[in-house]
Amino acid sequence: MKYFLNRTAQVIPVLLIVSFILFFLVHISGDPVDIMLSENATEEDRETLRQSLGLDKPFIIQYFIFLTNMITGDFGKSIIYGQAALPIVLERIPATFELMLASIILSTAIAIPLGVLSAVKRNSPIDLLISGISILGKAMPNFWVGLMLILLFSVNLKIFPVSGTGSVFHLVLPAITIGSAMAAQMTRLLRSNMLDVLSQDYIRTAKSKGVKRLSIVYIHALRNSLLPVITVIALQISTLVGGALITETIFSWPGLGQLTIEAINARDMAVVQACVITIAVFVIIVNLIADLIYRFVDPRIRY
Amino acid sequence: MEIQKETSTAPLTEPSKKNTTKYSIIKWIIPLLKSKTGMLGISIVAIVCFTAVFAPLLAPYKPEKVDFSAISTPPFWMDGGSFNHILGTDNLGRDLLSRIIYGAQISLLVGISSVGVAGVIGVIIGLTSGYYGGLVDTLLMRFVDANIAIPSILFALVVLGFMSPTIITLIIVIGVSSWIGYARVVRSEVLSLKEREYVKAAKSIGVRNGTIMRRHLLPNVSSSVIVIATTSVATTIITEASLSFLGLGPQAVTWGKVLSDGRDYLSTSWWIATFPGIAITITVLGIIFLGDYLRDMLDPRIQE
Amino acid sequence: MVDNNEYVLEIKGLKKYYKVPNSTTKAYLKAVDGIDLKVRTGETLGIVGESGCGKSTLGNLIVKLIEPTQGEIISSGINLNELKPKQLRNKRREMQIIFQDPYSSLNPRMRIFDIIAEPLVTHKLARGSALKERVLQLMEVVGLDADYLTRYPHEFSGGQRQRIGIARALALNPKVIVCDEPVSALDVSIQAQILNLLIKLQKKFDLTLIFIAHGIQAVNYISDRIAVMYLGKIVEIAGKEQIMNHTKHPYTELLLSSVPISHPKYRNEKVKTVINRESPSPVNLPSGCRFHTRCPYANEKCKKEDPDLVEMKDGHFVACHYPIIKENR
Amino acid sequence: MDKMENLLQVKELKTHFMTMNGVVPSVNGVTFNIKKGEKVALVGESGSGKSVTSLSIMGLIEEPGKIVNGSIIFDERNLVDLREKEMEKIRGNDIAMIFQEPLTSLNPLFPVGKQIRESLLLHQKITRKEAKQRAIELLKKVGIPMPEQVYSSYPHSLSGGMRQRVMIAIALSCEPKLIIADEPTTALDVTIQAQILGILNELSELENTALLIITHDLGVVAEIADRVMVMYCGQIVEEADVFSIFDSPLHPYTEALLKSTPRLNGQEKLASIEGRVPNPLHMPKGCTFHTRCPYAIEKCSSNVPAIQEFRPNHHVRCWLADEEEGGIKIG
Repeated sequence: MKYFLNRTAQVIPVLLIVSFILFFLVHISGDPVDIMLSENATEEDRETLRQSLGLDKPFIIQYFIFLTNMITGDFGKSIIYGQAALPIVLERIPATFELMLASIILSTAIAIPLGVLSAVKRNSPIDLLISGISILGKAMPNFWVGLMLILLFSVNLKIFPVSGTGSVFHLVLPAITIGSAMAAQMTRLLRSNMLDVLSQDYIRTAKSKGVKRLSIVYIHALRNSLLPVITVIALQISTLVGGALITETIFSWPGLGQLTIEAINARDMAVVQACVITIAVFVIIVNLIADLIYRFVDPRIRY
Repeated sequence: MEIQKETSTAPLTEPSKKNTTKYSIIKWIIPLLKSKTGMLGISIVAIVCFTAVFAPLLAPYKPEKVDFSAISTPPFWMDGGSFNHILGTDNLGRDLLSRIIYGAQISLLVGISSVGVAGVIGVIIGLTSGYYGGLVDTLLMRFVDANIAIPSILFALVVLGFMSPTIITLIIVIGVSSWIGYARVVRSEVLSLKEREYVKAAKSIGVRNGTIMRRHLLPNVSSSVIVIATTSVATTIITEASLSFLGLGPQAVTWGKVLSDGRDYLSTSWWIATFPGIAITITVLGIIFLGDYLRDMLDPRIQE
Repeated sequence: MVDNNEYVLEIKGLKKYYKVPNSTTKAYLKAVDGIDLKVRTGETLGIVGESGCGKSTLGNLIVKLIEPTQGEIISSGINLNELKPKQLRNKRREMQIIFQDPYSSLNPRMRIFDIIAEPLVTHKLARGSALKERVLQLMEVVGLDADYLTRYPHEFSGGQRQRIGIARALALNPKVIVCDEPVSALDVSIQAQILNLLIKLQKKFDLTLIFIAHGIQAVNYISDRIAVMYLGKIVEIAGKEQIMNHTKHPYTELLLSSVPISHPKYRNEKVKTVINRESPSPVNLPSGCRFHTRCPYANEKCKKEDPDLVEMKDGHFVACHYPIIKENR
Repeated sequence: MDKMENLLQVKELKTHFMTMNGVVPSVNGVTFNIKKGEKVALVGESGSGKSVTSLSIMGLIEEPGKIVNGSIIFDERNLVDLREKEMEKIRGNDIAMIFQEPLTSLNPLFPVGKQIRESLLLHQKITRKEAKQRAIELLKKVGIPMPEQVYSSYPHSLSGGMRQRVMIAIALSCEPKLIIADEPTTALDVTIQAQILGILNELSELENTALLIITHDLGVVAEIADRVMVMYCGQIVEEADVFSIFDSPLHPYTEALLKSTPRLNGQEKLASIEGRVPNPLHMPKGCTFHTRCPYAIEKCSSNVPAIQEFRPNHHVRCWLADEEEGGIKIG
């Protein structure tokens, strides 16, 4: 519990850095007044708006204003939607969360058996095949996989819908798109961990006790080789969210990613800021959870 | 008592009388010839580099050349296809093969340069933070956490969304968003290397810190840096393609751009989106194979 | 009383505490916990103790690889704590260290020549052909073939690597060499080679050796005086003969009786002082005498008062309330 | 001694490793017997093949290693020919093993109790509850205080000595006929080493278990062994009872080993063996030790000596022992 509080406290400086970077980016990216006002606005109009936005104040003061606003959840008004930005963003979370969960479950379900099989049958044709597929999975760009899946399953075979949401069928293609790269990475990682664990002394001990081969793999080795995978999944969440940005756009999935891209294209500052912070918080929370799971599973860290 | 591990400390060969440098070149080439994936990787990378450099000579058309008489021509093996446009044309009748050949230029340029930017920043910061610790180190670690919290593609999107996306900004943005990876790895290697006894020995001799970093640490982290750099060229190519695909890439012919052109014609002209993707996949595959091979070769555990 | 010529090194109240990572309370690992020691010029001082007793930390403190938490090291009348970085760099020439692991003690990317020449180059003592000559001379002294000059470390065996490490340490003509477990990673037959080499070099160059090891047999073979360490402190220090034949501290006695016998004929003669307790952690030191948890003679006083290291007989110091008084074991 | 008493007979065992650079003959023709309840030490330096010998007996040789020749007769069965399934029944049940590094040899994610119970449940028809009871008894037997508590602790929370006791408890669990201990005390402190050796000695005598102890430390040999085999470069070069080995070694290598080990009771200069163990890929012709042997004669560099009984129950592999009367004069 003490650890949990400690760990949560560490999140604060991270969020500070994130918010600072974000603020800095917005600050150097140009005068927001130019975007908000039409081209034929007078200099006077601009000045009034600038003052009302606090843009005439020094940089660091502006940052603190930004920060206090952010903490209270006030990111300003969205240009596209004409209402407060944060609720718009929060509304999109469930869809993205659903997609992420589906792809994590999918990739884990693929990666664990394949990774184990690959390691146990090391250097066999099966191993080569699995390794080949997983390298391919890593090499294909996410968005292209998405397009090819649409081409194959929606355009040609007409099994799954091209885009949108509503049913499990809508979920399949985007989940595969995001999950494939992760499954590939996990398979590779699990294979190498497993090989490493299988050469450990305690596996030799288990063998010298007369434990059967299958039990060695599933009882002694699997748990130990999954441990580092947890950390990697946590680190990969960030990449996964990155993948969701594009995938959601391709499949018109009404999640955070689609909103972010939309907002960036429309230069809707308030929404962009809210999106970035929300994503950051989301990733941090997932990492925190992974960290706790890790501590729970590994007795060496648990005191 | 001595700690013995019989298998690992098998007696070493008597030092051979051969010239060491000559010996090490052979030591590099023979496993390369033996490693099939290594050979494949090097060949693919070599071909892509060659294509990029000699694009004007290799491409049958200029990439921007619009030909309204040949709009959406399919590849040559399909009905209506011809050898004039081997891989077909896009919705404006531009030759797909030529566009892919020219696309290799930007992809490689962006990939290699941004890796260079990231590598230099990352290695310098990683070295100092790992070696000295203290404030730099604490700051770096917080930056690492922040970096994990913001997906690098999101970072790039936000920056490019508010700036005019040119090739230079693209290189800088990707470089800046990925230096932390190098810094993190170099830092953790330095943390363990500086406890090595040869670094302690250098300290006890009175070697200056700067020299220790240059002479004892840098050469020993170089192999990991080379390996990460290789694989990040692959990631960068994908990132660049993603950005171009989302319309935030530079105004130039890139693989991502060509691919996104085909997105709206998926149901009618599938080849426009398919071939650039294959080009990216093959290039990235080649780089991954090369990276794996380099990792195996440079792994100090294998070398020792 | 202190004669500068007699003692090459004086250590006063030396402490090194490490903060225990991840602990919410402020726990410290007391690696070295108050050591006073005088090292005589030209002697070989053995320091013996089990893992975690702080003997290696002490070695690293002596050559200033780490900063002490408290205490002073005075080398030839100069307090190392008061030196400026530049002066310290010069002072380092007088004190060198040889490490345990011959595999990690040589930079894998440097040739043997560059490794042995590094100290000379750093202090600008030689260059060009003079440098090469000096390196070759050092290699000859430690018994390495001149052919090996341009080889890389991975081409050598453990014993040869240890010789390279010794050559590097000798390059600056140091007064003191700290040998931190120099033979524990080597095979028995190679251990003897290195021990004999160290003895030869000590005589040839009038070196002062501080020989740190966990094996009391090797320490006994090479040392003139022996200091026994237990959980960060010296519990007994005396001449070799005194330690071996007139053991005063119960821990030394335990250590000696634990050494495997040298011939099966001693099987029944051996006095077994097997104590089924293990050494406490240096984070949670016991109160009073730190050995009382394992001491067969401990009583209430031992649990409360920490004994000082006092001189019992000329040059025989013991930290024990009830030292063993037994002539001729 | 009656031949029927033999528990283990290893004959002409050859275990080779097919590496990228060539074949490494780690064990190259090893023959020995172990009788019931006997304590035998296998001594050698790193690379001598002593650990590979023990792993061969256990059937734990992994790729790229392979037993290429010889037989291992245990209880009238040739272990080399047994299938993996049958071998699994012997491992831990009839032959148990203790390793050098107790920390890495225990699974970090399981409580030690579970690891002791595992082999009991595998080889004996008992319930989980009985197995737990038995495991706690075993922990008590190897001298662990508060066995109930230790039963549910994880390996990392125990000290090195305690972990090795747990390893011994695992080995003893099914009352094996033979325990192979591979450098069981090397990773431990001296004071703990004495405790562990004491327990090992006491318990093997109590249960009348044969013990094959693999070590580089002649001190351990002196403490515990009845009979000693000295290994060099994959072959046994000398074999005799422990007193003969220490009093009148016949092989120059054994002699040199004894002389190069520092002892407590004052000793003149340590003799060191010059040179180093030859590269297993390029073994010298003739006797493998001739490159380092101070007594080597011409014949040693060309012809391989056979192992032969020089005195009753004292075998040696050396040309000098063969040619000169009384073997080599030991100083």
